[in-house]
Amino acid sequence: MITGTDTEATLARARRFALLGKLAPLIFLLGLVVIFTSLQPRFLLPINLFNILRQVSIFGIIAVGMTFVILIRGIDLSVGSLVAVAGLCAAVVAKGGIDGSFSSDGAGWHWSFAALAALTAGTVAGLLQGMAVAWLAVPAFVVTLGGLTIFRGIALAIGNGGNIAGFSPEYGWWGTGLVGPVPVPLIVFAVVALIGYLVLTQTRFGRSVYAVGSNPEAARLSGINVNRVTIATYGIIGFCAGLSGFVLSARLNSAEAVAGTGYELTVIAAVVIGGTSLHGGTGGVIGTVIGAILTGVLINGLVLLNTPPYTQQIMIGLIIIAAVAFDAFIKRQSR
Amino acid sequence: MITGTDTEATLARARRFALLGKLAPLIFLLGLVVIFTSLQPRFLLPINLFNILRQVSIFGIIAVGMTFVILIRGIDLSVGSLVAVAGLCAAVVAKGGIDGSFSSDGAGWHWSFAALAALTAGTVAGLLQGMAVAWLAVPAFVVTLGGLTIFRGIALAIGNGGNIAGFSPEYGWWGTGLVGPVPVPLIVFAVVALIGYLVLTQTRFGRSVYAVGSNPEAARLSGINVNRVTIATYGIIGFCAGLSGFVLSARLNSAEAVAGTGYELTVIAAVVIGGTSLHGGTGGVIGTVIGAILTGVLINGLVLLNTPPYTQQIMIGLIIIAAVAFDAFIKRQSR
Amino acid sequence: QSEEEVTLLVSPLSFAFPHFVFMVEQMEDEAALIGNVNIIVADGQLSSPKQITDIEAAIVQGVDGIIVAPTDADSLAGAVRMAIENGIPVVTVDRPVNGVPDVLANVAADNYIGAVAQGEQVIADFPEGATIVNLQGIPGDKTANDRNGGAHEALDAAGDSYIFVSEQAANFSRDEGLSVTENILTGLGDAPAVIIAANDDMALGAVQAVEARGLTGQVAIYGYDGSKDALRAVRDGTLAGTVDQFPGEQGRTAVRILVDHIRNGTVPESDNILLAPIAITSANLDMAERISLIGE
Amino acid sequence: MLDIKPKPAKDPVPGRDTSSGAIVLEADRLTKRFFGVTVLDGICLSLKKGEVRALLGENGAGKSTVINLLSGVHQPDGGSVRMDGEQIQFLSPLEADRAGISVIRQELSLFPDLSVAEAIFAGHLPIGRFGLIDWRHVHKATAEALARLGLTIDVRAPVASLSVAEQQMVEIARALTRSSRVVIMDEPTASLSPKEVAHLGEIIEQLAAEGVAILYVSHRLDEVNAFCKTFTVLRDGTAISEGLVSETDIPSMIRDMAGRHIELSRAGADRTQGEIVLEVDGLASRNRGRGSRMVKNVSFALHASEILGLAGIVGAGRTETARMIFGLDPIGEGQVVLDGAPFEPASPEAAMKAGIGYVSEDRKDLSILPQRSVLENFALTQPVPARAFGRVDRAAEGRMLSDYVSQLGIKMQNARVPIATLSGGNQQKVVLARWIARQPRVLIVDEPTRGIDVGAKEDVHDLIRKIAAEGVAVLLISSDMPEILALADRVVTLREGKTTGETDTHEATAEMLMARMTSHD
Ligand SMILES: Nc1ncnc2c1ncn2[C@@H]1O[C@H](COP(=O)(O)OP(=O)(O)OP(=O)(O)O)[C@@H](O)[C@H]1O
Ligand SMILES: Nc1ncnc2c1ncn2[C@@H]1O[C@H](COP(=O)(O)OP(=O)(O)OP(=O)(O)O)[C@@H](O)[C@H]1O
Ligand SMILES: [Mg+2]
Ligand SMILES: [Mg+2]
Repeated sequence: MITGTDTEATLARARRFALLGKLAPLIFLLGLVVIFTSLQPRFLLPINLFNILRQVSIFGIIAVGMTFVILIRGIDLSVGSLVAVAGLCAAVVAKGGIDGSFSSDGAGWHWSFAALAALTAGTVAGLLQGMAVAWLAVPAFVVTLGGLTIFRGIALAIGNGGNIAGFSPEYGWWGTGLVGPVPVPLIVFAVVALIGYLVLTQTRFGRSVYAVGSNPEAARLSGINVNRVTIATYGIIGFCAGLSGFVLSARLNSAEAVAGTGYELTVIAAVVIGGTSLHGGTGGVIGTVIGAILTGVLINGLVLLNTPPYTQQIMIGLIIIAAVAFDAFIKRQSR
Repeated sequence: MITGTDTEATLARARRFALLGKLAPLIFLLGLVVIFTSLQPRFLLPINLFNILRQVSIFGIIAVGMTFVILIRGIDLSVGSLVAVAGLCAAVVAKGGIDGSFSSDGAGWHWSFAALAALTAGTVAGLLQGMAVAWLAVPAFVVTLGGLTIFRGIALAIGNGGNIAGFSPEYGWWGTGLVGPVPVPLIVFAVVALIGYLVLTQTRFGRSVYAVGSNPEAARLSGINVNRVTIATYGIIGFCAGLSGFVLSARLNSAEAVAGTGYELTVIAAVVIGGTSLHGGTGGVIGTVIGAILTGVLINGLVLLNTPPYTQQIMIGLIIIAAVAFDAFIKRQSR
Repeated sequence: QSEEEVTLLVSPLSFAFPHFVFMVEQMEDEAALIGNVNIIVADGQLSSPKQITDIEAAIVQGVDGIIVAPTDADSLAGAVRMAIENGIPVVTVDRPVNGVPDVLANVAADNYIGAVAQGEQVIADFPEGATIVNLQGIPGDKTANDRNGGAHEALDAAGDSYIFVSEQAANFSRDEGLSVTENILTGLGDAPAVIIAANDDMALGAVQAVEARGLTGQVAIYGYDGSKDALRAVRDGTLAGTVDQFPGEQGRTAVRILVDHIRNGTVPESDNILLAPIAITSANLDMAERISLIGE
Repeated sequence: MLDIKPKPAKDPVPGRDTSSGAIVLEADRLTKRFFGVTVLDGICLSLKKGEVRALLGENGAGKSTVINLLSGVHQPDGGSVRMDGEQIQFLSPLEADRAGISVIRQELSLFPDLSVAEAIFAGHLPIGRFGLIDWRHVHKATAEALARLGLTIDVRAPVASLSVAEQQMVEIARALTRSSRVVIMDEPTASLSPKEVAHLGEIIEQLAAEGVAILYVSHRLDEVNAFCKTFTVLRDGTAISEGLVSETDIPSMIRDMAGRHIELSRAGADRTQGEIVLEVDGLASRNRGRGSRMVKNVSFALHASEILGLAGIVGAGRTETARMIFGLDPIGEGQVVLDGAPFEPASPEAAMKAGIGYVSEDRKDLSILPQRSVLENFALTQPVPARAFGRVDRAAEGRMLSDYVSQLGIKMQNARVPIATLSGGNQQKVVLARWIARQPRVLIVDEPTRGIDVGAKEDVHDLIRKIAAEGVAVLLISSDMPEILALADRVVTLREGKTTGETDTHEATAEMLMARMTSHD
């Protein structure tokens, strides 16, 4: 309660502190950039920065969706497998069938149909998982752990274990094209992040996401349809995974059944590093973008510094823990 | 409240329902056994049952520890990597050094020192992670995700990407020996499960585990040292992972750097299938044992039925979701 | 002969397979032999995007040459092309990348051909036909697919008397090789005559399962890779055979070609140097690359 | 203290409300069972336009359950709900909400991470241009609603930073912004002090005048007398009586609720005050990031065998003072002296070792382990020593618990059921018992009878007097003025984090204390 003795100054100070709490991931990111640059000046070359951002885009797109899911206290472990399924669906459409079984002279469809197939596959799979979470009352961890296995199995079945490669240049543009100096995947990521940000902060649905994550029972009692919000949220991450699968297949010029393996953990790490709480209710897309970039910078920087492979794994683990510990520390101080 | 109209009969009915809720995983398991047996009568051969139980033991030992961790609302994703580190530590001791760098004529140490090395490695790693969770206030998901990467890196570094193989028969006994018809790993699992059960249900520490998981703030206000309980719990799962790593290396007669990959998800699935809630505070070791066996039966049964690998993945995912959905359904009904 | 310093990026598809660990060790050894050659290694972690990331970073770093064992023949084309466009010569090992004709050379011992050799060894050992259990690698993994395909090609062509009674994935791990084999043996009732595995670890797991069932000597088990453990097992008779595709030689050749090109502009006579993988049994054990490492 | 005016009887037919309004909401023979146990048995209840009806009953009588049935949280096992004469079934709170019923729940159900404004508008955020949220309106309307309640909180502050009482006010404000036809309040004043209660009274009057039907649940019968026109009493899941408030009196309401006669405000037992045990001198909380410090200068001394009341309005800093003494929050300035030696506990564990106990005001979030059994909840403070190997002594715990069950009249099926299935008041009794059983030397009780019915309140008071007589020093924090006056030997008043006076209770009057709690000098 603000009593009479509180001046505007103390309030302003409180706000500044809260801001600092939000900035923690950014500060950590900048620190990392400074260290890497001082050890290897080439790190800051524009080509390297664009490399990093292009690499980040693929899982960054999913991380935006994961932000929604984690905000409602959910989790999605199936995204990696979904990336593979979506990529293969797109590939099948683009090639007019599974390689070999159809004519291989490229009697396929336009890339837009391929993209649509990927997005549909992702969204439908996401919605199905959302329904299982909402209606069967199975914890999201279990549903999407099942999904991880199921969708990988489906991806393997579609591609018969292999990959489908060789798309039209227009298709490939989505993964390798440039607009000016800016890679196309980065633009896709930026658009997805912007939409995600607006939805979360400015719409009723977005605020319901926060309410459900903050206190699901209270949300129910306030007349929020918790099940619908839950299902929609998993639909969103499914859509994002589908989009990411399409862009990845375009970038690789190949849709692999093993694509996206392990993405779930990278993506969740990015979201959490960005300050979104696994307990739901706090966080947002801006943090996630920073978290995703931080993850990308880390991987790129360690390679540039010639860190031996095993050491790299150890360092990545330690730095991720340090990033989140730093965030937690700053937040505690600024409370 | 008991009003005059309630008879002893309705009360008894209520109790029966509550019991049914506890039995749901067991019922599901029995259903699965019946189906597999009807499709492939060899399923029920004693040798097959012992096969299943021997296979289950390795990750079942960890699942007991995971029960503690999940009961306090934690999670441990690092167990798979810890299994590898522990196995390699044991192997290094048993061989008296890393293969090649030391004399290969077996100037190693007694198996008991090897076992001690594995247990120590696991426990220390677990305690360290517990401290990060408790003191740095980093979410367990992040700490152990970091651990997953860090410990795998360490395992690869110890084994230089490969394995260390060939132990004494006494060492090997822990993985392949029999006491009567009963495999030794199964006995180890049974002992671990029994101790886990007694600790959770009969001791003050066990009660604290439930209290911390049910409401950490209330536990703290009642004088429970929440940090200490947290750290101890991660120490316990580390110990279990170390033990499992030792037994696995004995069973394979080889400690591999890639051992235990993906165990974390199998183990968590077993615990959750067994009815322990990811929100902490409810569940226990009996359920976990059933959940672990269910997982083992599933994998074994599908192989016995000669299900194609891709289909197998899809089926495993679906059945795990179904098992937890069944549990949730029964629990809702019995309310 | 110029002695300018040369830095190479080596990017194997995974550092968790002894096959590639050995290959890289041999490369480092060769580099030391040549002199003034630095080798940087990056772990592909079985992921195409990760490997692309590593190659892109190496381009930024300005390495002199790249040796890559691609996770996938199609996916890495873009990154390899980019390297070449930036004037960095690339040699592929283990398998080629598709659609980039400017690659300096491909030094490989084809997994598919190696698996054909594995299958043919089975046919040679069991001319009357056999019941076969097939332990596959990680589903969807390129190596696993090739090895599975090659074995099938040889054995399927050999007639109806070669019957695959069970095919299961055991993910290249000894742990799963053991437990999956246990399960299969129970399910089959009659023990199979042959177990083929897509790597040595799974084969060694199968050996243990067979031993535990008291079937030692009744089931012939074939691995793949020619690892130290496998060669010992072949020597001891517990393993019927394995396949050597000479990772060390591949690695050494790749380093030689690349360094030669960077220092002297030499272009190799052929841009596709294929080593023929061979099946190793107790009869030709001395032909295995790692035979000197197994001791007595 | 409330100004309670007796209402003129204007209704000739006893027990029937004949005010002109039409019946808005009606419960017809509602029956509800949990685990096969009948909790409600054929309850009938009606609410007319502009009517304010009190729903009374002991803890566990079924009041909250009636509300849950009327608002779609639970489905009845028998009977029906009618709205405007038409039978209606609310399958979810959403449907009830749409039909114009808003509920202030007994247990706080707010959104800790959201801002005050958002928490108030959750689920009903107004949409402006482009389908985006109209934040200006949200903040303005929130400020207005809070002002109506006499509250000045930063509408952008996160709910988690508010005290329990402030959160309670936010809950009330939430119901007010809805312009509902029916407002149901389940113990809205349980943690409010007289000032806020008076505000609420005005608002209820206003709403009723606007034609809103109100169902009001409270254990504070003076409020019922002041705010309500009609009443219904529940006992053991059945409606035992109903009628006009003006035609009954508090003792007979109590008799209906309890089914027996209860003597109120028995005189305090004779105690001889002992040595000073705990002394607080110039205590101030640490200045943290947001806002200014809440406790600025608090001093008092607490003797053995004494009950010291700590009075103050919402946000005065009583809870924070207790938290510092108990090692939950760091001490900023000043000191706590225990047995003559400076004392700064690092944790509740340390405070407990020194013989201090603390019953929190926040039952749901800080006291109970919801899924665990009553026995485990009771034994949480480890009142019984462990046996060898740290084994718990369940038998001894069970015996100890059953003593308190009979002393405090705790209603439950057995000690193995999860505590969350007990009614709010009974949960509170278990929590109290947990601390008393530890036999601390200093016991801080923060709103100890929050949500406890009249009869049980007397039992709790007796128990507190009894332990004080046994030598325990009790620090009583309560917003319930009659409780302080009835129980405490001395009263210390706080305002805005500062001690503003100290008096013997014999010499204190409610007016005088209120003045010290509120006036700016
Ligand atoms: N979800 C539930 N499961 C089982 N029993 C329940 C549940 N909710 C309420 N009960 C039981 O129903 C009875 C009535 O509880 P209710 O909460 O309606 O009482 P109340 O009159 O509101 O009491 P109080 O004044 O303490 O709030 C109690 O005996 C309680 O134990
Ligand atoms: N964690 C916190 N962060 C910021 N402010 C807080 C926090 N906890 C409490 N406050 C503020 O401290 C003030 C004092 O709260 P406290 O709970 O001590 O008051 P109280 O006298 O016990 O009154 P109440 O009846 O509200 O419990 C309140 O204005 C509250 O907003
Ligand atoms: Mg109630
Ligand atoms: Mg208070």
